[in-house]
Amino acid sequence: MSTLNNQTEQVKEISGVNPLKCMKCGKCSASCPSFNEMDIKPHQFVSYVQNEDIEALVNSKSLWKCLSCFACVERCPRDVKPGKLIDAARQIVIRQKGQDYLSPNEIPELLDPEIPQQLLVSAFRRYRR
Amino acid sequence: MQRIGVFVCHCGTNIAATVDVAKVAEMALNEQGVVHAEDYQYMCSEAGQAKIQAAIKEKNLTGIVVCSCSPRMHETTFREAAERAGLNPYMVEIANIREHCSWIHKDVEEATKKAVILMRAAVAKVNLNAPLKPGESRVTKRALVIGGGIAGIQTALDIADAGYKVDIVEKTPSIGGRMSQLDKTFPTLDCSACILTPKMVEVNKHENVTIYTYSEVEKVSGFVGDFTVDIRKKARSVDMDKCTGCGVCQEKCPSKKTLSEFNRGLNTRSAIYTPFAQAIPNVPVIDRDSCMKFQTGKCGVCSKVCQAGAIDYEQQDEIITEKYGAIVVATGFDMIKLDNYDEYAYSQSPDVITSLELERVMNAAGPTKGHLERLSDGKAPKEMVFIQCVGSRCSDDRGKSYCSKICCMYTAKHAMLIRDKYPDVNVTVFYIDVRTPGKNFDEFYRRAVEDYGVNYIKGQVGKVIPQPDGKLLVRGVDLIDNKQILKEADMVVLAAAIEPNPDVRKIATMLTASIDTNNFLTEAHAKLRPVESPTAGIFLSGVCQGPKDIPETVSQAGAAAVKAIGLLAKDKLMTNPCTAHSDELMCNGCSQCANVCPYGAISYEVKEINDHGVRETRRVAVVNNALCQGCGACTVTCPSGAMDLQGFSNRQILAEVDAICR
Amino acid sequence: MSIEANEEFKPKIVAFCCNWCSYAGADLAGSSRLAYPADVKIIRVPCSCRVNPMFILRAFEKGADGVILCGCHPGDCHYSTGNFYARRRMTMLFSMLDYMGVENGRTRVEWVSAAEGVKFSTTMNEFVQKIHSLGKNVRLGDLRCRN
Amino acid sequence: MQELIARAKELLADGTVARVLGWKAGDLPYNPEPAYFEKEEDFKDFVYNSFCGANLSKFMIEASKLEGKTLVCLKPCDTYSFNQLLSEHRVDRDKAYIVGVGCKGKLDIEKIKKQGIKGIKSISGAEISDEADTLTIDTIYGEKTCAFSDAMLERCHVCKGKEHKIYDEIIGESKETKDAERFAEVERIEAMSPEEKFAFFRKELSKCIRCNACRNVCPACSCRKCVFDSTKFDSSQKANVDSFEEKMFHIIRAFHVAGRCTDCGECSRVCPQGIPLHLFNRKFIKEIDELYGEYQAGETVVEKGPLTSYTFDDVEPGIVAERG
Repeated sequence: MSTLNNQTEQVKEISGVNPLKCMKCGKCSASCPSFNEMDIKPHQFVSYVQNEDIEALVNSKSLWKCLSCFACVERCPRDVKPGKLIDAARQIVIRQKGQDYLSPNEIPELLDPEIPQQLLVSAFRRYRR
Repeated sequence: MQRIGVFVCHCGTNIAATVDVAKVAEMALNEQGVVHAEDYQYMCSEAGQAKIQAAIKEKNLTGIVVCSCSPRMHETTFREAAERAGLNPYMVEIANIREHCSWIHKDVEEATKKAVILMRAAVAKVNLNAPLKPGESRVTKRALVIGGGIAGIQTALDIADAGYKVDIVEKTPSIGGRMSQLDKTFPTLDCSACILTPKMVEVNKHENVTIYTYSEVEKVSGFVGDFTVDIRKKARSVDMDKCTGCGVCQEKCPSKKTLSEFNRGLNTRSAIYTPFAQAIPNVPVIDRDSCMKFQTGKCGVCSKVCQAGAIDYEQQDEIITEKYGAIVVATGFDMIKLDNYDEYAYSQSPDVITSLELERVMNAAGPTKGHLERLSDGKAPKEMVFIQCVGSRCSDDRGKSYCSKICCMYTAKHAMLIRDKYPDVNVTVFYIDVRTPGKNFDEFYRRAVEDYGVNYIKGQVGKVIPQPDGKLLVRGVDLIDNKQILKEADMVVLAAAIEPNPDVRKIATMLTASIDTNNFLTEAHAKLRPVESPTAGIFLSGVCQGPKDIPETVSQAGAAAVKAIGLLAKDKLMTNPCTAHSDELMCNGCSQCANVCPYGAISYEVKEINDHGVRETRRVAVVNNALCQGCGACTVTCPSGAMDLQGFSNRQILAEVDAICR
Repeated sequence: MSIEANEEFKPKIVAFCCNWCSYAGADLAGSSRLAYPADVKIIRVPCSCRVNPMFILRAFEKGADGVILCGCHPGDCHYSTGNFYARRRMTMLFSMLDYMGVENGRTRVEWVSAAEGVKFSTTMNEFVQKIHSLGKNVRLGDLRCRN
Repeated sequence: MQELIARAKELLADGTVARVLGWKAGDLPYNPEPAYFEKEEDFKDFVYNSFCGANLSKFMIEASKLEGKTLVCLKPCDTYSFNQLLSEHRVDRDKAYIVGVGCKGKLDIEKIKKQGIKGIKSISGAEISDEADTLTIDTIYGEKTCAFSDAMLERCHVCKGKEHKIYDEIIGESKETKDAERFAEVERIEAMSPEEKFAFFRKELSKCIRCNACRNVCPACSCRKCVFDSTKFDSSQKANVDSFEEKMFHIIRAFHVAGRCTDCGECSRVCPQGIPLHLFNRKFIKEIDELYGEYQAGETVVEKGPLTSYTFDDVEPGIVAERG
């Protein structure tokens, strides 16, 4: 299995999402509060995973613009949940950097008043296992 | 000792490509009782059947095994062929070596081995088969239609026109159903009432049709050709014979605060009411839950004003018991509840409405007398947004997994009608796909876009946010432009998914008709028997079987009627001879079998039994072969093994088990 | 898959399928070409409630390695209530087999509708795999040896 | 016992009943056997003591076919069986005059013998009227004693209660003798590994000689013709002929009485090989209680038992595998 493929599989596995279930309705993008900040829109995330282009996702701005508000997860009618895919792509980046864990000690200096509280909570949920 | 013939079908290459058919035939000759075996290209063909018949005659066969496709496909074919050659049709067994073997296995050796085992099991069974003779049962020449919407009306009319009696049972006070709530119909835009009302009148007048409105089916027993149904005619509190339908009672009724079901709760009605002006019968009912007379004992205005003296507060529910030969289910649909869709603000703003509510708003007899206006402040809207697929095509538990089928077309209709009547209103439709298969359907949709300037946006709405100024902020996405859209709308219309009438599960259980996970009734065959339930004598008409529009409903209603007529036209029916049979020498009379019989087919008789010369009077089970459908529940419950199922006897099944495990 | 790895063992598996749902589901699996191992042999019964626990015991006694019973989903029985009785009976039988130390993975009940060809096929694949993991059935054939 | 005899004679004399179904003394002091008494003089052999374990309900199937009423002596636990037979229309209530006889626990001679007490000549303390906690046994080797409860049948240790569930009149006092958990043994087996379970049952079942005593005594096994004697399942003939029957007899028998077995314990009492057959039935009772709600067969006359009824939300058979 190629690295590319491997990454796709990883995203699918981490997120538990089957991107083939997507019916391309766009409700995720319609729900997304960060839509305008994103270069790859939430609904496109799904097709990027379908097309196995994780590299582009990993290098996208969107990855870090997602607030993890989970509006898309909540509203997706097909159980595809782009928010989870984004989260999974982040996880891949973190893993590539060899940092599977985020330590609470690192938080204060990373803290930026612009960062929404929810992102922190979400990041913690993900990386503090 | 049986003389068995085994016939192995190639089914072209369907079987022969994976199973060594000649080998199967050759191996068959080693089996007990087998005196003839051959293979042929198409056993079900004329020539194939002729081979079977020739062998039966020449070799004096007493039983045959056909190794072919599923018995669900050709069991009847081969049984009939055997019967024409003078062999009892129940001496035929099928070994399914296509669906259960050649089609799912690739390895020829493995598939052949399995086919041989399946053949052996069938031979083992047929060795124990006994000729069975179907019984006869009579057919009651009367049909019951459950549901008085367009589907039920059409079915009833068609059956009645063919000369058979039909009863319609309708739960609400009037027939007419959903169609009576619609304003205009696609793709011709003719008014719904204009085409429906004449049919309602026709069915009401028809000498062969009896209509029970405000009534429900309470109990069903019996079987195809001979159902017995209890119908509960709920107390109307109005004497149907005396009432002239003048309407004064409704006018004078002081209790006018109940939400109108017909207008989808958008306005109110009196406690004594007919759902709508063209109701049939044009006789009101008293809704006892909201009537002051019934709730407090004080009032009685309707009785005072009724010139005809038709008001009867003492009226009781009435149970009508009637026999029917066929039952057609036409229970229709409702919109799903939108409680789980907070993001569309349906419960927060009166200006977010469903499409069916919009039908009432647009209808001249509706709550706004047909004026398009916001229900919150009565103002004329300038911006309207339609959201498609609300609750349809959902794989989560908030909505329905299926496409509701009618929404694309009615939304195009709504959009077109609004743009036509109010050209200054902007109409935007958020859609996922626009699905318009149907005669003149896509043309209709294109007209909405091209001639009427309806703005179709490929994308969904994520949230509708009611603003302090009463506007609705719609946040959607345009997937083509890849832009998020923020739009202020005055009204939002939701194309909510449709679902089968919630009562249908109860009805299906009474009818022992199968139902799928979405509560749609299951058809006997998805393609070839789409209007019949797998339960004999039960037919399906309209949306109870699956989402469909009016033309489709009407054609299915006609088809269901034809099937029912075909049944009613018969004087006698052959009954399934594979029924349970109790050996009275062994029966304990313990009643366990009757406890599990779903058809009440088992009764007990106290009779004299001669057990090899010993006479004894005792209680034994007796199976009514006309009622027994052959499920076999009793056979397993019976502790002594006195109860056995013909065609699927204990010994036959054990022989199959032994043959497979050999 | 372990099925290829273990070529020696060809389990005998009996599947009782009700005529209305599961047998039709098996037909659908067939017409959809959804493969499952040839070890599975189907016996058609009118309803899951026709299956006497004696049939299952007999299969084991005659050398079956696994027995599976498939019927309509509860509530969808063609005979309206048959599978409810089957469900209780099989629960009792399975619990007794478990109680007697016979591996409880050798028996299974699955509700498969006429539309669930995929489910039929995956169920059979899973079941065959399970039987492979349990190996040959010796216990039920050997419950009362007289030595 | 004298009161019982007196009353029985009275009912016979006034024609209320045509016969009395009770126990008569056997050839040993501890083996009374079921018997009919029709005439006054028959009663010289009548006995009712703590060795009268036999459940007379089943005899009422045949007695129901006889002319006139039969007086039947039923202990509290026997009345469950009678009710169950009534539910199944096997006995005729109108043909029975039920005398609920007192019971303070029934004795198992095997348990006495296991204590090394041999050569028994007579046993005192086993009379119903006795309040003795100890049995005094006169043997050819002299007098021996044994605690009453140590000699009780297994079923009496898990006594269902001293109440008669159906009767026309009650003669004598009853005592609840329960001093153990009904399902303790079943739970002990459940806790074993599959290998241990299998070894346990194989050992027990291997003792079976297919004498059919369990079947013949069981009030639930009252079929006119047993499936094991019928050709309909290819399971006829006696032991050894058909291996199917051989191996599966006890499982199938337990299944046949599941939901109908009142746990009267007669199967284990009569088994000459001492196989604890009640452990099969009690397993089913435990499962039914746990999965479908508490149910005691024979508590009352009912139409449907747990295996001839259902609820929509019943557990799936997979529960057995899931709970491991």
